[in-house]
Amino acid sequence: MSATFDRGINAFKEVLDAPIASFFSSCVHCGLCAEACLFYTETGDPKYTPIHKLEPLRRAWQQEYTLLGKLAKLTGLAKAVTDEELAEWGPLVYDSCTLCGRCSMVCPVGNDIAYMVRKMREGMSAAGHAPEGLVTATTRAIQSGSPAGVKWVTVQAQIKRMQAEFGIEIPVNQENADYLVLMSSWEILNYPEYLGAVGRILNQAGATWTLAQDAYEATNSGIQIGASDLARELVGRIVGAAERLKVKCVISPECGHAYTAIRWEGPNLMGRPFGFEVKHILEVLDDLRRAGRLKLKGTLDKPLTYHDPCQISRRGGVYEQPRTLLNQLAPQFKEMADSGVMNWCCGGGGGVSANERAEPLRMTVFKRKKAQIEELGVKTMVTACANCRVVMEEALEHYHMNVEILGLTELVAEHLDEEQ
Amino acid sequence: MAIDGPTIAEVLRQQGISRRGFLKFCATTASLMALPPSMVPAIAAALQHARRPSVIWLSFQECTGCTESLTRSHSPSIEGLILEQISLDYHHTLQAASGTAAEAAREAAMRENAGKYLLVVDGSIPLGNAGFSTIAGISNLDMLKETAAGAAAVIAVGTCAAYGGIPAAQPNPTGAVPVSAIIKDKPVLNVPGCPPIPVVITGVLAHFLTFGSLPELDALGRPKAFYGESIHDRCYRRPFYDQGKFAETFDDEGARKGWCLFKLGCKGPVTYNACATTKWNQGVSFPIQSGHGCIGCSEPGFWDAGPFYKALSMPIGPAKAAIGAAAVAGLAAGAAVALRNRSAKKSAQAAHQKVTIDDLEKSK
Amino acid sequence: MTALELLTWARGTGLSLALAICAFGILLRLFEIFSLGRKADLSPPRDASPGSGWRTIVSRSLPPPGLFKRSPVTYIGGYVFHIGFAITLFFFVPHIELVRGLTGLSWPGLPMQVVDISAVAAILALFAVLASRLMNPVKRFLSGFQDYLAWLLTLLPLLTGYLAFHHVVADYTLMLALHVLSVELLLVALPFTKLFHTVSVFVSRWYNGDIFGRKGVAS
Amino acid sequence: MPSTPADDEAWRGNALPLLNEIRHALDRLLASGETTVIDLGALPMGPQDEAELLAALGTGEVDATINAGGPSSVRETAFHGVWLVTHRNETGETQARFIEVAFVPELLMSQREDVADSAKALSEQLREEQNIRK
Repeated sequence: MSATFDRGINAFKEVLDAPIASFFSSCVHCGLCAEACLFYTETGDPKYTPIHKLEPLRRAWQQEYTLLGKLAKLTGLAKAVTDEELAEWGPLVYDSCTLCGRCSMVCPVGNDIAYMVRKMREGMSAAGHAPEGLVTATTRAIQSGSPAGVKWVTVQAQIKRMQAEFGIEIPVNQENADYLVLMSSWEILNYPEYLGAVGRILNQAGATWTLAQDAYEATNSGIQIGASDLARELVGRIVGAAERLKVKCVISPECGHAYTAIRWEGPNLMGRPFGFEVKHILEVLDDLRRAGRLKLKGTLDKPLTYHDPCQISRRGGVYEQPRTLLNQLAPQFKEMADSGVMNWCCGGGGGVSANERAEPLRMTVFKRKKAQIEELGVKTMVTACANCRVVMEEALEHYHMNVEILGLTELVAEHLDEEQ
Repeated sequence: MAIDGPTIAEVLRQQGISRRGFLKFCATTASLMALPPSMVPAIAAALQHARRPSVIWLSFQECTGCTESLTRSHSPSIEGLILEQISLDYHHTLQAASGTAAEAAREAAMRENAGKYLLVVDGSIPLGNAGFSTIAGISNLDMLKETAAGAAAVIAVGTCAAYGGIPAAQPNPTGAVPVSAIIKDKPVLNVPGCPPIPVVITGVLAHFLTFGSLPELDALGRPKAFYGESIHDRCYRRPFYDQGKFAETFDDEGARKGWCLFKLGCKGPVTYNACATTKWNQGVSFPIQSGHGCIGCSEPGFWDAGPFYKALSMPIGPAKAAIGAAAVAGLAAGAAVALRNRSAKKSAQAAHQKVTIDDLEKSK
Repeated sequence: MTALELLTWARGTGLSLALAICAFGILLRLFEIFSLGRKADLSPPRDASPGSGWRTIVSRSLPPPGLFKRSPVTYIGGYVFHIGFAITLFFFVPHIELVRGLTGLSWPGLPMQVVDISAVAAILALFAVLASRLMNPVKRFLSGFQDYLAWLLTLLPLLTGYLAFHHVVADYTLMLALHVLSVELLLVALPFTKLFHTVSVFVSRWYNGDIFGRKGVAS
Repeated sequence: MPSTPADDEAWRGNALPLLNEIRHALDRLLASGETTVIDLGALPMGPQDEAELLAALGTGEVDATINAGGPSSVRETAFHGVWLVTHRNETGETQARFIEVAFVPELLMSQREDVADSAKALSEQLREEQNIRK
């Protein structure tokens, strides 16, 4: 088998639903979504207008599911969607949209454009128009368990390192634990401190937790590329492990799309509600804090700001928790002009960071974040998404900016009052 | 019948009327013709040369209301004076002669004043069947054509003669048509109204009498001086319309306070006539002043233009029934489209082939 | 055909036809939309959320932070047009009478001067947004025949209504007839063009608010 | 004048603009001697309008009656130069009403033709008398 145009169109027909039909019916081409999209604001190119990225999907809807559109197609007044057209739209759908959903927040008629781009990618990938980088990442994720090809041996090495560094026990495949801890490939490779931090925090809180040998990777390339069948397989591994180990809660790591994949898409991909909870690590930290099980001391007394990862704040609803923690830990914490649910994306979400073709564009649109950082004049930025962190560190390097980025969980772990 | 007799000024003078009396006559005539007072010298000059015209009045499918209106015009008066100045040679309601003698009078007037007499018509003309309306065995159509042939001009008095009127209302059983539908080679002046304001009738006659020609007409053949503005524009209740104060019923507070009658169906905004200024019964009042909305009786098609008591902006067709029927059709068509959409989506889902990592690229 | 006869047709047969097509079209379009269905979301929603579908139906009428400054013409033009149009449509006494004639419902109107100003404001706003559509690179890029058609179909009733009210260009009867006919054109086109957003906006805003709301975000 | 219960302003909405027009006419009369005639029958008058107008104008020094084709009254209002001219027919019915802004209303003056007639008539009369005396 292989990707074909017909499979793509068939996927369009499958994903088109009442919300999308109402969104397309409502659009009046006011252009406001462009003003909310950093791919337009940073390039000035109208082709990056979010609603325009959906044009083939809109035409497919009109011609398949509306009477007038069907008549127009039958009478030759409207031309059918072609494979060439889908190919042309590939870069718009994959390179210039991070599924950040900022456009969905501003559209005056209420169109959830990110919702539609996510659905459109189902057809784009089925028709073989997903970018090379994402195809590679997805293939690796299915084959090896990680989009970066990280294998369990690597995780084991990091477990040993963390156990040695912090003198903690890191349980693996433990049944009946409170929490199943997951990681993203970035954390395993670049920020293994996350594992140590989570371990120390959960230990201090007296919670039981575990890693799972067959489900350590939280990210889900299937969602980014827009292939629900593959996304289901990936999320199924986590669900299988959580159910086998009978954990109460699965902790999504500091990764935006992982959270969306497990928390919001997971049950829908599996076709059933889960018997366990899914929480982002920030939610867990906040739960522990409220329960008085998170004891902190000292502060990081320098000017810093918080970068909201789109999938965690705007698309995930976790925006108050990091602020509560930062207000406690960082007396000089300052908000960026657009923060919380109206934050600007790092430019690398939604699979864009895995797509080498998009790299120059990703660097261009980082100018927005750059301006936000410069406006505040801070040299430290905290975030809660390893992907944002990698993308921004690369871009900061590119722009020769001397700004450090910290993971919020590590920051919390560094201020644990471990004497108590 | 003396078309070549003395001028009107001479007649008045012979009657012992002074120049001062003549000027008074001119001033009242100007007012009657709805001309500005500055026109008085021109009227005076014209009347020096104007001669009594011969008038033939034909009544077809009508109710005699127009004649009633004219004769009820407070004679003796300026209208009376005007009528004294014309030679009404044929009017089968008013004339003493009847039968053959009456027709002989008409024929004589036509012969003696060929090309100079004025033809006044009230009532519409049935084209359906000549027998629907005849006078002296002559069909209305034939009599109109015959009499109009030698006329200087034709004045269609009343909405029936001007636009067909009530006889032409749907389904128009007699095939009634207005004068203008038949007479194409003569100037036809319309004085619509059901009935027309009497002074408007005499005003038009006065104009012809004074200047020997017809006044300036609008696109519907009406003299602009009387029909140039809508009732609504000249209505003393207009400020209430602008303020949004309306009578809701004929006996509510608003009605007592004399508020606008728009909501009670007043057709003043689309009716062009002089009622609001000239008024009726010697300038005493007009329908709106008496508390009833204008029914638009001087407009073509007023009889089929919707109920008198429905506001002008209200729908007059079977809108509710149409919406109801359309809703049923919409539900049916919608259900059909919905079924079709659902099955299309279902078959797309059935046609779904599971995507594997080997399906992410097209085969080379 | 005289102006009054045209008006009579427009108020009678014309209006009935237009309303029927409009009602038929709206139902058809709603069926088209809803028949595509929506899978039940199996992910557990947040217990307490500041957002919801109903909330977004209202809240999307306000500009989100920062956007007003980026696109003032769109917002000011949009507000002035929609509010001016709504006042003209719903508070001009003859229009209320029309609704009363159809539904029996009525409410107090506003003085004509207020309606007049609203109509002028709405017309000017329409021209402002047209200028913006022609000059703003994004809008010009996005716009096609349908966008300009919707603009024209919206302008005509306002313009003819204004001209009729002020007795200019043609006599009141003819202008009123043209006004009613232009409204009928608008009604016929409404379900099948972008004008359908007048109906679907409530649906799309609700979905948006619902999607965000279950995740704990007020959108 | 029909009596109406209303005392709202719109019932006499036309009196004020008319008074303004009369004021401008007086200015023109003073400046250039131009006279102005306003036909009250050509104005949309509310039930109270005319009474209101007449009350505002008041009664002046001159009240003349012309007997020509029925009695016409020519009355100066309280404002000099503003005349109310009412034409009636032989039976006393009002035929037309004018406001005339002039030093003397046209109709009050003897007309040249009538004067000529009168001169002729007087000469005639004198001749006859002389003949009688002879």
